Amino acid sequence: MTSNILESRPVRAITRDSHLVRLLGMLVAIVALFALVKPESFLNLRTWQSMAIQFPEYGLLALGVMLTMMTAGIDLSVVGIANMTSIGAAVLMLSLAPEGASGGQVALAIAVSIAFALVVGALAGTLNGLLVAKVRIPPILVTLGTLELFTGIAIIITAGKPVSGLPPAYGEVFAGKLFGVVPVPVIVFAFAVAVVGLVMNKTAFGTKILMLGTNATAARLSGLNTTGLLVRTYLFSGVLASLGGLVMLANYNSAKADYGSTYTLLTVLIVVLGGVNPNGGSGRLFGVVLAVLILQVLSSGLNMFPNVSNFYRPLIWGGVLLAVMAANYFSKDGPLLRRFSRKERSA
Amino acid sequence: AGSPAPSGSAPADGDFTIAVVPKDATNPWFVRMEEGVKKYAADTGLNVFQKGPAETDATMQAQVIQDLIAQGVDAIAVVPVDPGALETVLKEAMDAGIVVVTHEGASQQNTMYDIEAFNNADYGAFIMDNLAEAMGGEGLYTTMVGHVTNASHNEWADGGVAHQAEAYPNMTLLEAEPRVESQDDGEVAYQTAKELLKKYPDLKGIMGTSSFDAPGVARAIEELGLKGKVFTAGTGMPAANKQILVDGSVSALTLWDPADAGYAMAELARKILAGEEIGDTVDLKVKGYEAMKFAEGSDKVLEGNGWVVINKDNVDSFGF
Amino acid sequence: MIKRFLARAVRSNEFYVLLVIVALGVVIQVRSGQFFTANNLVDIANAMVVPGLFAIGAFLVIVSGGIDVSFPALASLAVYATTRVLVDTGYTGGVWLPFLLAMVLGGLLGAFNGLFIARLALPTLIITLGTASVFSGVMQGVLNSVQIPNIPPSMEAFGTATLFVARNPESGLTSNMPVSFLILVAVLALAFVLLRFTMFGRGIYAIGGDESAAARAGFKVRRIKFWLYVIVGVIAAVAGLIRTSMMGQMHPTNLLGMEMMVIAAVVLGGTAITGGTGSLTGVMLGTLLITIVQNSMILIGIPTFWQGFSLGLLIIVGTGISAVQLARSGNRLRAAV
Amino acid sequence: MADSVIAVRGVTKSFSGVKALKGVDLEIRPGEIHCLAGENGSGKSTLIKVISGVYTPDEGTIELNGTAHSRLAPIDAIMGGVQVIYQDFSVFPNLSVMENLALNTELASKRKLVNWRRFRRIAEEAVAQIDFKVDLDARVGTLSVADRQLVAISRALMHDAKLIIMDEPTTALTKKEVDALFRIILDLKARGISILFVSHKLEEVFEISERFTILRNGEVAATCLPEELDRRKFSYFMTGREFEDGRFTLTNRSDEPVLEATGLGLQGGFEDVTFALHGGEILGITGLLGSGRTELALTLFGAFRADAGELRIKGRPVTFHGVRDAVDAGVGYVPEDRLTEGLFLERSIGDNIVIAEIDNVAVSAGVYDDTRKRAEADRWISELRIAAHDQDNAASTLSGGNQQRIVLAKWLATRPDILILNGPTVGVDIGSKHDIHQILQQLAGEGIAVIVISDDIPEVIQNCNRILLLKAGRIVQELDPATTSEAQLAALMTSDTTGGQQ
Ligand SMILES: Nc1ncnc2c1ncn2[C@@H]1O[C@H](COP(=O)(O)OP(=O)(O)OP(=O)(O)O)[C@@H](O)[C@H]1O
Ligand SMILES: Nc1ncnc2c1ncn2[C@@H]1O[C@H](COP(=O)(O)OP(=O)(O)OP(=O)(O)O)[C@@H](O)[C@H]1O
Ligand SMILES: [Mg+2]
Ligand SMILES: [Mg+2]
Repeated sequence: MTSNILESRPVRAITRDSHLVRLLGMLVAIVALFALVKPESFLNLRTWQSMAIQFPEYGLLALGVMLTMMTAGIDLSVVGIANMTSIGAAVLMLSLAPEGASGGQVALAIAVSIAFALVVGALAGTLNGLLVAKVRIPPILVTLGTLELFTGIAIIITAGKPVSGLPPAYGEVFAGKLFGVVPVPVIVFAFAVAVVGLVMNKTAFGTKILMLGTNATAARLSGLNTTGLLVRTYLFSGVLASLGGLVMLANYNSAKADYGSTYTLLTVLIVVLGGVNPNGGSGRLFGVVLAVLILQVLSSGLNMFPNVSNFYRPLIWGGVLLAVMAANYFSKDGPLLRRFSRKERSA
Repeated sequence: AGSPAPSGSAPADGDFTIAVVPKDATNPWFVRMEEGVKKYAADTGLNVFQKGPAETDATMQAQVIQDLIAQGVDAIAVVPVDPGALETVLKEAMDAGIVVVTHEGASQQNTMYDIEAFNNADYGAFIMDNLAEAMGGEGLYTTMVGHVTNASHNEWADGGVAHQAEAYPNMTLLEAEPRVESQDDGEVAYQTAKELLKKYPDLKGIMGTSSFDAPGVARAIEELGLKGKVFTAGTGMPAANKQILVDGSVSALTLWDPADAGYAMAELARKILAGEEIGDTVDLKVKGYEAMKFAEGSDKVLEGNGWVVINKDNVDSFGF
Repeated sequence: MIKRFLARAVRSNEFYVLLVIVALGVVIQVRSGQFFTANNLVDIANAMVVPGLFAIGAFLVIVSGGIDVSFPALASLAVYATTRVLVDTGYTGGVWLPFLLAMVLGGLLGAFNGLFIARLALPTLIITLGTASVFSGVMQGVLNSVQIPNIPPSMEAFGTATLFVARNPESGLTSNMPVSFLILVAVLALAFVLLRFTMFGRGIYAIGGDESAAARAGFKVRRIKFWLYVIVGVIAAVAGLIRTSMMGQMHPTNLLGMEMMVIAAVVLGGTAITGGTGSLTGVMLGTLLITIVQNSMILIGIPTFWQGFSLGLLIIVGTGISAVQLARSGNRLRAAV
Repeated sequence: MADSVIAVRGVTKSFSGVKALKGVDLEIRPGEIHCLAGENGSGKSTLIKVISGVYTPDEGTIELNGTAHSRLAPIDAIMGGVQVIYQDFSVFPNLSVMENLALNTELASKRKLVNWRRFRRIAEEAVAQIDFKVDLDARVGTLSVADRQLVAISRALMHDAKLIIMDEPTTALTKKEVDALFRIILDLKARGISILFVSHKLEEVFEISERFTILRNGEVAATCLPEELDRRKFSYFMTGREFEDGRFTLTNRSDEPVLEATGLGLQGGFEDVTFALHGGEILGITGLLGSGRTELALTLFGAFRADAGELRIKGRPVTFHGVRDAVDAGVGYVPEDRLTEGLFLERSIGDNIVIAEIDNVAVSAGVYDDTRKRAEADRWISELRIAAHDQDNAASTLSGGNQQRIVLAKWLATRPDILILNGPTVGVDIGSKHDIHQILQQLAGEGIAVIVISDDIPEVIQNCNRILLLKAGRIVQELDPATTSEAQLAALMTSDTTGGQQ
């Protein structure tokens, strides 16, 4: 039975990928380290809940960045989309369910606002996709521009002020805990991972975007609708970003134009640590999820040491990134060597 | 709900763990605050420490607090980057039995008490007084904030504008650009001021809020050859601004000593933990905070009178 | 002859960037009457010094086929350490020492980048993301960086040193052309000579064109990459030192976050993000355009709240125009396939 | 004076377990034209890299001008007069011709500074050696493949070369260009320069070579003179098997044409192209590089939109708005350059095979059936006898011939009515070439309409039932292979000099 599982295709795919094995080893090692050094705080349900509230925010954004990077692009605008959509949702929610609204009205307002946020996220992503695929502006420029654009729209709507005073029901549901134990954000994240995983592994779309990222000319000459694929990829990223925005909206019970401004580079860091090649065509969802977890455990672990300033955080993150990549590189049998061996200019 | 973690099971013996969470720490402001926090730890022998996010970012700050809750500290004293963003996490902290106090967070709902070194509107009014004095009480002016998303800066600026409307009828706010942004960056403050002064030749004053504003504006005034014609005022640390005060580019800056605020926050948290009553005129054992008063209509916001003016005469007397 | 030159110009990216700049200048002039004034132009030159230097460094890396996002962190660390040491020792000597120290440190940090990049055949974006984090982590964590209010007097003097003063006869406003502008010009000239007249420089282009072909041709690819990052580190440190000197204070985080805008400027100027092609002229035009936009929002009369939006729009429209034009004049097969 | 320029003795080289070379001996005499032959993956490129110092052999020695080395650095090889013209030519597409020509020389003389006047002088000297006319200021990326190769040759000649190694130099060249290249080779030989060259094209190999070394599975299968060889023996040494090349016979021609082009034209590509194609036919389209053949193929495949004329498929007029439309109409296209246009090298073999019809292995709503997908891929792997251990391996792990079969499988999987192949056997060894030809004939036998675009003259004559000759974008003649000899066709192709390069 167990041997069957171990030999099953997905498990084999993971164990064959030495980068994933290394990330997994790293995660286990740092969890073990913190558990040994600070058992009383680290092995505490509250710590894990706290982590489960935190990482879904940037984890969701990283999923979108991952998808775009697989097509040899990048999405720097995710934070802008998240803030713009969560502000839109918050404003809508407040106008549909002003204080004192009935329960039903509130429920409806919340549902409509969530749908609105997702649609706006999809539209924003579509704009990115069209600019990349149709106008053929390099993705890094497109999304840098739209990051400014979306953040700008968020500022215009709010005059830079937070939008708060949401119906408490929203936060109770989305920042609450299922059965009082499992934080809802992590459930949202797990749901998104499942959807992305399904799309990547079970649908033609997933295969196609990896193929597109590998060789755009061959993709076009194989009859793939490359424009449509790119647009849908950025659209997908936009929807995931708006989901991230909705989680932030719940976590902070407010929305603001500059929430999570440090997430932009963080998500890129996570995605490359997860083993996605910035030149497109390869990478695994599981690696990105592991990278998200590693960074979260590291940062929560560090917060348990009052004397270690948070300024060491980037140092440690950067160090981890360099160490993992160097380890991959020097283990010659690792498939990563080949993974990255394509010339950089083919970006 | 949860219980306040292992060490918090019987905190009444006075062995408290108090964490102070600033907005960030490169800003000399919070470095200075940490001095107060350390002094408090030394004075009382309690486990009091400062732990902030690596960058001024509301989400990062919330995460630091999340982790502190998980560790079961007894009290958290926060200088919120953005009060709105912290409501959820601070509520969680209080639900977990942790004492929460804030500083510069008058609008914070989920806090037991908020300490203000002063009233934000009053503080803004006071900066305006400084500016008006320099401008001779007349002329066109505008306001500069670190970010349009920064709540306190905007409150100060609003307070300043309101005060001007009342007290300085001969001054007018620049309608076309009533509020500009320095992005908490001295270089941007400088470039923005240059642009303003080019476009609006009648502009006579810029009211700064962030500690980067006035020095940057002063640089622009100096370069454009407008010294003595255009003025600025704002917040700033003495040592960082000694030169512009001495050479007269800026006549006066305002500040409160963040070390004192850090000390006061820790003391307030300890008092709550020890079960002491908090009421009007509570004494937080540091100058300017000896007789805190509730703000009008609030039973949460405690205001002191902790701001000071620095000018070229007293700039050397602070030691920071 | 002229026709050929024009035909060539119309196919170049630089031409469109120049058009956009001119158009923008006219708009600003119409809106504020202040664009084509001596002191405004000097102000723009002044604002361009630091981004311009960074852009030269970023350009060198992009031409070689890489992407460097670590230069602001590198510059911050090098200059912070320099300033800290000099201030703590009460240094009162000439400005050469701060420059020397910062450049040496910048070179060392660049060598750190270079070692990784020359040694590991990994995308440079990955490596420099890592080293950028390490650099800012070292500055903020290990060195415990704080704002340094007073810098050595010679740095301060250098920061305020003026080449000439431009005076607007109408408003009487004066703007100073900083001496550091000469450094931008000098670095630009050096970069030009390096790229055009040294085998090292041709090697950078060759590697960006085809790395394995470069190795086969006899270029010492690893060595070139290593020294390239050292040079870029030195240029970044110079830029950082200039910024600190001109501000008269050391703000450790002042430069962080500039990388994307600088890279945008380089690409806007027609440098292929995939490496191998691009010109310094384009880089300067791209930087100029972004600098003008960032420093003319008030002149145009864009309300504060609309500034981010406008900047984003401009990046998209600016890059869109050249992308569309290039596709139109470019290779047909490529456009079709 | 040594009687060999270079002598390789007992060289062994393995890559993580795979033995690429097993005790190989090779000797090249001054001024000889030596051909290195072998199937894809037999170790030719590896051997070349050992000689040029790129790889260090695990065992054995390399004797260069009489001195034995157990390891050779690239610079030693260059100093010893060994020059390699790689398959991709190793040129810099982003730099000018002048610079491409001069850089190596300048690097070899350890110059640190660039003197553009000297660059130009070196470049002029370089092109003068083979009388190569080219704009020295043009970017190499804009040159035709043949010109790029001439750049590489001119460059190699600059180094007092004693031995020039060419790895498949004729792959991307048309007949006329090959002839030009051979004239150059003979000229070099006359100057006492030895040539070692790799090719899969038999007729060329016999035309020019003076001695052969044939590799099979990393071992020398034979070293001999041309007199001792004929085609059959040659193929046998290479592949270890014997086969008969069968001529194509039309057996299953449909009554109605499946594809009709009337007055088809594309600005800058071709004009007034009219022909009809029936099911079961193999139509050859031949012409020199720049004759518009690739543009025509891409237009039939929807990648270009024709500016003039009409296209009918099964009698119905069609307008393709993109490749997808063409694929949906039953057209498949095997591109010219499989590496950059056909394959997804880093992706799995299975994905490469199913990509064009991936939407058809879907069960519902875009979710596809992995089992079906894998079965489909496995089916084609066995049908086309692709030597793949595991369809999960990357396509890059296969040799050229097998990679070409993957591209073919991709289109066969879509069950096309019309299959267009642009250079179907470029760079493919004779074993695989034979197999691919068999497959094409079999497909036609099943009623598929096949278009083979190729300038490999024996290939079109042997495999087509009709040949269209394309020159400067126009169809100038239709030929019947049964009544046309290879020599006739070759003469027709190159007869009009204006039909040359653009
Ligand atoms: N760098 C490498 N790593 C691992 N295996 C290699 C490497 N290079 C070659 N091989 C293996 O060595 C064998 C010989 O390869 P080589 O490239 O020399 O063949 P070739 O005769 O040049 O083929 P082709 O005709 O396709 O060019 C092949 O089995 C190949 O898989
Ligand atoms: N780095 C490598 N790792 C593993 N195998 C390799 C590597 N490089 C080349 N090979 C293998 O070497 C063999 C021949 O390689 P090569 O690139 O010379 O052939 P090709 O280009 O595929 O075919 P041809 O040259 O005939 O067109 C192939 O099987 C290829 O997969
Ligand atoms: Mg080979
Ligand atoms: Mg080969």
